[in-house]
Amino acid sequence: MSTSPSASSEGAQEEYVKVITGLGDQTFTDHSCEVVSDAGEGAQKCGQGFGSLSAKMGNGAWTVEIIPAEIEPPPRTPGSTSGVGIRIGQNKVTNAGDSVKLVIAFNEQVLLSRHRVNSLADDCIILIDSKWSVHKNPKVVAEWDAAMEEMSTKGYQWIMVPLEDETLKIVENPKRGKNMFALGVLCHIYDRDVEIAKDQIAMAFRKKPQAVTDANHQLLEAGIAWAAENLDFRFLVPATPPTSELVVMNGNEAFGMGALAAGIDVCAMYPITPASSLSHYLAEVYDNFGGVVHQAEDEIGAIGVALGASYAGKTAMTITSGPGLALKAEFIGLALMAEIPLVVINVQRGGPSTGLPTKVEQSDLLCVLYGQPGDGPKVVIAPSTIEECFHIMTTARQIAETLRTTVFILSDANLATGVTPFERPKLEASWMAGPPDQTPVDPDSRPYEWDLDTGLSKRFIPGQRGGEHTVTGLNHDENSTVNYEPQKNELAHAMRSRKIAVFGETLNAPIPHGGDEGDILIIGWGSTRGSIEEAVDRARAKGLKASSLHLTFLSPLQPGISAVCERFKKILAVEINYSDDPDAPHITKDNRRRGQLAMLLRGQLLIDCGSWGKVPGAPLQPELLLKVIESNIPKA
Amino acid sequence: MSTSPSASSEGAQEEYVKVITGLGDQTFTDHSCEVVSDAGEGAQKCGQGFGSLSAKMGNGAWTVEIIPAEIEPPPRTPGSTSGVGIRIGQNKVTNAGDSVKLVIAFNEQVLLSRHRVNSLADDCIILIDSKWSVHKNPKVVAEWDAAMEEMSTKGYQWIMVPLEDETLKIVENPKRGKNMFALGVLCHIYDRDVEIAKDQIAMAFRKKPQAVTDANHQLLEAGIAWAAENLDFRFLVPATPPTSELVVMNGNEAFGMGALAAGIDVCAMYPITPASSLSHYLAEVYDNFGGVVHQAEDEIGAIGVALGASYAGKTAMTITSGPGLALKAEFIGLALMAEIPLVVINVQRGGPSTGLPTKVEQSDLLCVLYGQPGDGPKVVIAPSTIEECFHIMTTARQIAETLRTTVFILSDANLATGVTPFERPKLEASWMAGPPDQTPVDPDSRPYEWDLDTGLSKRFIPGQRGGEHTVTGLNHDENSTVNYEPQKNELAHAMRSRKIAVFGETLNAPIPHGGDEGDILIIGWGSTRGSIEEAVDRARAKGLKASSLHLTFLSPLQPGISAVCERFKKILAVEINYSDDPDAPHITKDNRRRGQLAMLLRGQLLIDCGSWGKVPGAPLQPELLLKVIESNIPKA
Amino acid sequence: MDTSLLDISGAPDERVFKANDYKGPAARWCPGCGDFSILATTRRFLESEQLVPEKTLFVSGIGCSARFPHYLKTYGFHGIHGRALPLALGAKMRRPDLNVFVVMGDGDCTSIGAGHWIHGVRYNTNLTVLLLDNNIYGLTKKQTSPTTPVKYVTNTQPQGSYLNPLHPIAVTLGVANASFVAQTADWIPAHLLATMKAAQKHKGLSFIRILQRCPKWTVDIMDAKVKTPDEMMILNHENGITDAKVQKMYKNQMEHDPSDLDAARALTDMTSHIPLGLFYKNEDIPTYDELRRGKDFTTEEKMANIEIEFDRFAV
Amino acid sequence: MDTSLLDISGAPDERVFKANDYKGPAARWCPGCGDFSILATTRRFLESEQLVPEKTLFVSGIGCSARFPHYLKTYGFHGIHGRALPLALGAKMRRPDLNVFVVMGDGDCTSIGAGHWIHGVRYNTNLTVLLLDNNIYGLTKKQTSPTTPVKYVTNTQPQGSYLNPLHPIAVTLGVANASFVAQTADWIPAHLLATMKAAQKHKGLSFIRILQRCPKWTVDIMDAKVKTPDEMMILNHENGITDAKVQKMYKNQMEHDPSDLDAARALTDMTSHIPLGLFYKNEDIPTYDELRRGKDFTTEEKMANIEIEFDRFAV
Ligand SMILES: Cc1ncc(C[n+]2csc(CCOP(=O)(O)OP(=O)(O)O)c2C)c(N)n1
Ligand SMILES: Cc1ncc(C[n+]2csc(CCOP(=O)(O)OP(=O)(O)O)c2C)c(N)n1
Ligand code: SF4
Ligand code: SF4
Ligand SMILES: [Mg+2]
Ligand SMILES: [Mg+2]
Repeated sequence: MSTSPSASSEGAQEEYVKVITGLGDQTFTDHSCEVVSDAGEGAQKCGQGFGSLSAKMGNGAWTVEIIPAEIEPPPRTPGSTSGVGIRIGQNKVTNAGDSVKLVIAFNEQVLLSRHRVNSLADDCIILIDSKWSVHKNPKVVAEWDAAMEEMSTKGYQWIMVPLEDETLKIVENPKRGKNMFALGVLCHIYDRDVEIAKDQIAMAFRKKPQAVTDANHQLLEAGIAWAAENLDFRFLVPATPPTSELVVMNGNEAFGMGALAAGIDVCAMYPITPASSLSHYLAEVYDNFGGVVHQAEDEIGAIGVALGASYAGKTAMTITSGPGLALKAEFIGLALMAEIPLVVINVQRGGPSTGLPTKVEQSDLLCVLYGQPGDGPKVVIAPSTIEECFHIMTTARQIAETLRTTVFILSDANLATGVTPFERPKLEASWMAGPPDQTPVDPDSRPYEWDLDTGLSKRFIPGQRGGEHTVTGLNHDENSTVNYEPQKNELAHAMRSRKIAVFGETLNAPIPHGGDEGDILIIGWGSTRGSIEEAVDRARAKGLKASSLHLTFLSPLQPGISAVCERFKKILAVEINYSDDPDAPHITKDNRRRGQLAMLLRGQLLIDCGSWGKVPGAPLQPELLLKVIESNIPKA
Repeated sequence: MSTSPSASSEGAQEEYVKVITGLGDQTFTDHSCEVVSDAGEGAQKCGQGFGSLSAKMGNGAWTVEIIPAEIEPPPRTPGSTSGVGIRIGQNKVTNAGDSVKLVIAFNEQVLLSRHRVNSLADDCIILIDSKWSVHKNPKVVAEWDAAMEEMSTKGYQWIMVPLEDETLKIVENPKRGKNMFALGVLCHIYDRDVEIAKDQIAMAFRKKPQAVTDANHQLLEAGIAWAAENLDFRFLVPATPPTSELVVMNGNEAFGMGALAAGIDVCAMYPITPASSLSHYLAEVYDNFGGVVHQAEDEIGAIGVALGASYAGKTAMTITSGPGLALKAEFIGLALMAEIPLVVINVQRGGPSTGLPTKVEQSDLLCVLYGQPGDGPKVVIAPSTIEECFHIMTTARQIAETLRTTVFILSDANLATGVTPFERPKLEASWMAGPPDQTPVDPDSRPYEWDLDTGLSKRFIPGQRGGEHTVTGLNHDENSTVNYEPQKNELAHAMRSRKIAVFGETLNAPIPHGGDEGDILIIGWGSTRGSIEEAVDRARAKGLKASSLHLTFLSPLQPGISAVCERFKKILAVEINYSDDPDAPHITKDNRRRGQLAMLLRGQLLIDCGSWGKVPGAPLQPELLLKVIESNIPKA
Repeated sequence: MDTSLLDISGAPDERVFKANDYKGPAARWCPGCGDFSILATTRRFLESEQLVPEKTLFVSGIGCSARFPHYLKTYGFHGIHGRALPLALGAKMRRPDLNVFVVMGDGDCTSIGAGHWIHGVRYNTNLTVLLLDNNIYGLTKKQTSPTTPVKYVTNTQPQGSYLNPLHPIAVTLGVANASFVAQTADWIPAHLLATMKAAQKHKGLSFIRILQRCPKWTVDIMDAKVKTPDEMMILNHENGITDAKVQKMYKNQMEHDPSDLDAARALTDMTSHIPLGLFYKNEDIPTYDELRRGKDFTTEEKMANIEIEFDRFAV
Repeated sequence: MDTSLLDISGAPDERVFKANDYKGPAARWCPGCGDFSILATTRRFLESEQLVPEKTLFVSGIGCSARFPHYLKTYGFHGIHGRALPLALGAKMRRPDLNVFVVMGDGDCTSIGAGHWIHGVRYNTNLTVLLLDNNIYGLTKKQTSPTTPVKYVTNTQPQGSYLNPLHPIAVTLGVANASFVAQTADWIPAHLLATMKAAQKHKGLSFIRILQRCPKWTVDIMDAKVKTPDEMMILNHENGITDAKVQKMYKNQMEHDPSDLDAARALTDMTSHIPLGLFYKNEDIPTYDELRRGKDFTTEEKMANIEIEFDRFAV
């Protein structure tokens, strides 16, 4: 092991000897690592394979994609980094975890990019192909040295791996083989079941000639052999054999399958990262369900088609992200005014504007709540796990139809590209949308026959005899007749607001995680749940009186939040969106820009809610949050 | 005078006799009336003429348009109502006032529409053409009777006027003459200077043959004569001769002239009510200033052109309303991210969706603040008088350029179509935008060279030698180079937020109207200022300890609001937008939907701010607000 | 889709519909507005085709023209400005049993709605599209539209409109999959009716530009045309639109084969006359609603297929 | 406008620019991407025209193609998806001294940007528009674009794309005021360069569709064309685009008079060959930037004119 792997100081070749870390075999309840390569070198396949292999063995697992911003950027540049982070655990793993403890990097530039985004633990073990340090092109060597210099501030533990050299012994194109060698190395380190790994490889290449599978098996074994020979440590994460059947997928796939289970018939969309992959999944399978992915000319056309289909009685959704969400605002206003059911999935990404298209952020909450001119009460929900992404689709459809409203589902890149196993759902026929009501309309009833108490009404669907009327985005009365009078405008506004409030009454009060009272209550929403609860658990293990409250409903808010908050000394909303550093120059209590949930809770409930919000473009790390909790615990 | 002017019960002809109200001559400090007719009958000309005549005499005046929803709807229907409300005063008039005390209606259907929108005071004097009550078409008579029945719940005082009969004695087409007869009647009642009226008429028809002016003068005199003969009352509102030169215009014209004075060069727009008339004005005159009204293919194209022009160094604005605002969200995000100055005027209208296109509402505040995905700090200002509409344009341009940000100006139909005199501005050359900086760029400087303390930086404008760079909506560093790292994303977010906070520090604390402390503080924003302050004055005249605070800056908020609030027992935000009635079924403190300013003040300042918000589609009446104040004053 | 679910009952519909059965509340356009004539003709068309009111849907955007659905007793969707086509596509795509009509103004369709228009034509969904072209923004009070004649004075271009107008038919004919493109005028109801009937027979998107009088703002433009019938050139062909009355009424008639795309495009450059009739028709282009119809599945089948999906994702 | 204000100094610019002077940071497209070739040719073009870097502006939307401005050392505006044209129009309308180029992808221009495209062509602003058409959504990873061939498998239409592709040139030629419409290919840099030069000479909007290789997603589509030069048909005319090398290199050549709009439209229906060259040119159409240029006024003049306005509104 070298602590200063500078190519110019010593020949790298010598480093390919038995590495002495002195770590030996260690057992962990969970452990995180990364595999990173240039785009096109297959680190993603390696990492995903490692994750699902671990899941099959009965480990909890969470993998997260590392995606370059361009399609196939110049190799050996930080921006070219492609890969996967994998966290495996003895039990269920709910989030990507902290900075990783081990990384396999195909070159030093992709490694550097991980260093720069603070993804590597200070004592991270780095397995890296050292060929670059002795490359014949001096520019490469210089790049290596500069990178090592930059990374030397951390106490990383360096292990040189003959990744390309060994791979070339088996295949001709190292670009297509290094990833399997790396998988072998990981299999040794984490003591994985090699047979399962081989089966997986065979499965992946089942449509290719047998020779391909064979070569990959060989590479896997070469990796294992090299590691067994050269490494003096293993990280053991015991598996708990699963008690029930599991499925493993990412959040976008879970949304897609959830849409199938909810009987949603139309997904109208325009491509945008990170929402598109949901439509890719549906496009593959929708023919087996009579469904349609409609790729529209733009996001406005997409929501228009969804709304038209929904108006005509078919359940429809539109999916999008950041810039696409912006374009849908006008149609959302119409959907709300005309009270036509609609489900909108917004997979948030880094903003504002084009922002950080592939990165995690939770910055669209206020835009979704208030993004339409005029008053637009609606339902906004945020799944907090990949499993919830599946189940929430039925919930959303049913709410949209019952309340005749728009239901926004807020996800983000963390859920969309994270992969984790969860219990295989037991399908129920009742989840599916029924056919549109086509019975004749009662001659006395009216298209907006609001129940004055609840604001609810039953819509007429084209084809229903006697129900002929024209829906409109102008203010209208119970007959859907355009009306400009103050009383009718107040009434229609009140009815649209009331039904949301009434629906809120049916929700359960959220239950804090941790304890019912204490010193600090962290409030979160959406994809951060796993990280927040893990941080709270760690804090409690340290004796801190910390708890957390996770909100699935952002509009309406679940009842009882204030009551929970009253039992804590300090309330802190934690979100992956921007808030001013309270200690920054010029920032005061009164002018501070706070996180979006904090703003909502303060405004709606008048809770003195603190705000911790950051925009690193990465999931929330439990350890980081633990520090936040520690420093925010009120002094006794 | 008839209290039950039913056509079928008695011949209407008899009513054209001297009317006995017993009111005699009365003096008022201010008085409000309306003139309403079918679209196309010229009530608007009559009312506007009456208003400007009064202004010329030295009265304070405020006129407000009554506009039908269709272009030329079927006559004699409530939806056909076209006209003007006029309030004149001894002193400056700051708002349209309360329900009117006198109305001249050309038929009972247009009158009915004013009754339905609660525009008429309970004891309103109604001058109406009674020809419809004795019309040969029995359907018309029946309509008259039904209308009278509906209006009989109020104690209106009815006076029959032979409007059409008398007009036909002078001109052949009563549609084009009744309005001048009506103006004559008003001139008598309010004791107006007939010479000024005649001059005005001559001016208005100066491009027509002399015969037209003559006929209109005759009609005016006939109206005066009829009134002198038949009415036993006059309403005298003494005039205060103006001490300075005045101009009289509506808010959209004031914006247009303000844009000229600010040197704004481009107005890119897509037609939409009630913003369009601003561009109509500019289109008429812009050639004399080298400016361009660009009517784009849609609102997205419009803001794109404005942003492109601004990027290229010319000052540009885009103007819109409700649905058009929705479409601009994505480009606003880009403008904020790329830090390109931009001025956006949003003339609010009734929402959501197409809503009430011609009506007053203040429902876009939160949409403007939060309508873009991601985090988008910006400047939002709202003029509160028509005079401010003029001056705010220079302010907005300067802020936009200095801060490299988007400045939203929130107006509404009340300002846009209200007409009032104000002091003729004394132009200053410094208000005008300078030419774009075309000096070479210092080789060491960078396109986003943020001052780390203030977030401010100086932009490079195409044409500046050495300043070549590419602006982008992706996150970027100081060089405008695309950057995906957490630190740079945090930095750029912080800088965009900081500069707004820093700007906020330069603002003065708002000063309450009324007293510095007391029982209740009304907080308002935008066009309601005149009404709110008048209500506060009335409340104080009654001995109530009420004051008001009017906010011109909604983002950043002016400093010192909390300090003012602390000196009052109760804080109540008053807005023309929707809030749940707190006493409505299912509505609780925690789920209540509040007005938008209330939400903002609670969220930002954690002020326990009550909310009074209604959406009548009409300006706020001081008397109504007075009642609200009275019922909200905390019991001792 | 299980279309049987979409019928009220198995029994055949024995109702007979008169034009008045399609009548909604009184229209509120200006006196003399061409929209009245189009509305009246539409009712006659609905009667002649015996379209079932509850199976008929009119979708519109925003504008004077967009009020159209309110005045009919069918289902109606008065949407937002420029976006009628996506709404109509969404409805038709999944509800083949509905007769879907789209009513747009010239600003609505060719300005703010231009993207949806181009792509709507390309999708070639089975819709009948009526473009009510009065060469002006009516509802917002006289602003230039893309079809406003150059130099025409409007409120946004008071020095006279700057640009040559767009020819809606020329644009439509540039779009792949255009399948039925016709032009007619509100003041020739017989021709309008014949055109709507031909469109109803056509499988695919029928694009009908209707020259529409707006006595309020553009009285001079259309008035000239109304008063000089010799400006009109009636297009005839055995596969075109024919109405005996119209053929008698108008002096200028020419043969035009609607299968000839080049000739159709050339017609859009004609300046001597205004051609009325069928510019282009192509019956062989698949319609998007049929392309995307998909199979019907029962709930049980769907559930079984989801289980297959779960198996794919099984650990 | 006082254009003198826009000059750095009264002195003539004596700099000489080499292609490399326009070079920005290294481009980050996939190896073999046709955008590299277009970028390199653009630099040569800039050199050949000696366009002053700080007076040159490239505006783009979002997509692989939209990264173009980042890789040049001129001013650049990397905007939002589909909206490059309005930005460019805004810049050019008030800054006649700038050379403004617009770079769009096929999705960018013909799908989400379709409305701006139609109207951009109609405004006929003095811009050079490069449509980098790789028949696919590149940056978002292989979704169908309006120009994707029918049946081509993509991630959103894995059963094969459903619709016949839009022909960008056919659409453009349907729009009033189209004034310069050409087609070329990234792999024939000489032709591309000649086309850009011709566009630079043209006063008005030059619309150049560039067939662009995307080895990542549509390698088969363009590869076939690259490998079969006989599929190309070079359009020649004395008023067209000529490059001696290209004339020698390609077998198929035809005369086409770019003033003939009907013939140009008919060319877009050609299936036997892919025509490269100038489809249509019309020098007589006013440009929007000139139509809207307006007079220059000093601050004093403007203030005097405002006073006249105040007089109109005086009480
Ligand atoms: C997004 C949006 N922009 C603008 C408007 C305002 N607006 C209403 S109708 C209309 C255009 C009307 O012209 P046209 O489409 O030709 O219809 P017409 O009234 O002439 O029938 C406009 C711009 C709107 N309602 N929504
Ligand atoms: C409003 C909006 N919608 C969608 C996207 C996502 N998006 C980015 S590039 C792109 C299309 C890319 O295709 P094309 O325009 O053909 O350019 P190419 O990448 O092929 O050069 C899309 C849909 C976006 N950035 N903004
Ligand atoms: S403005 Fe024109 S189009 Fe609109 S209703 Fe009146 S006449 Fe018809
Ligand atoms: S995906 Fe295609 S267009 Fe994009 S950079 Fe790669 S090769 Fe070029
Ligand atoms: Mg029109
Ligand atoms: Mg492309």
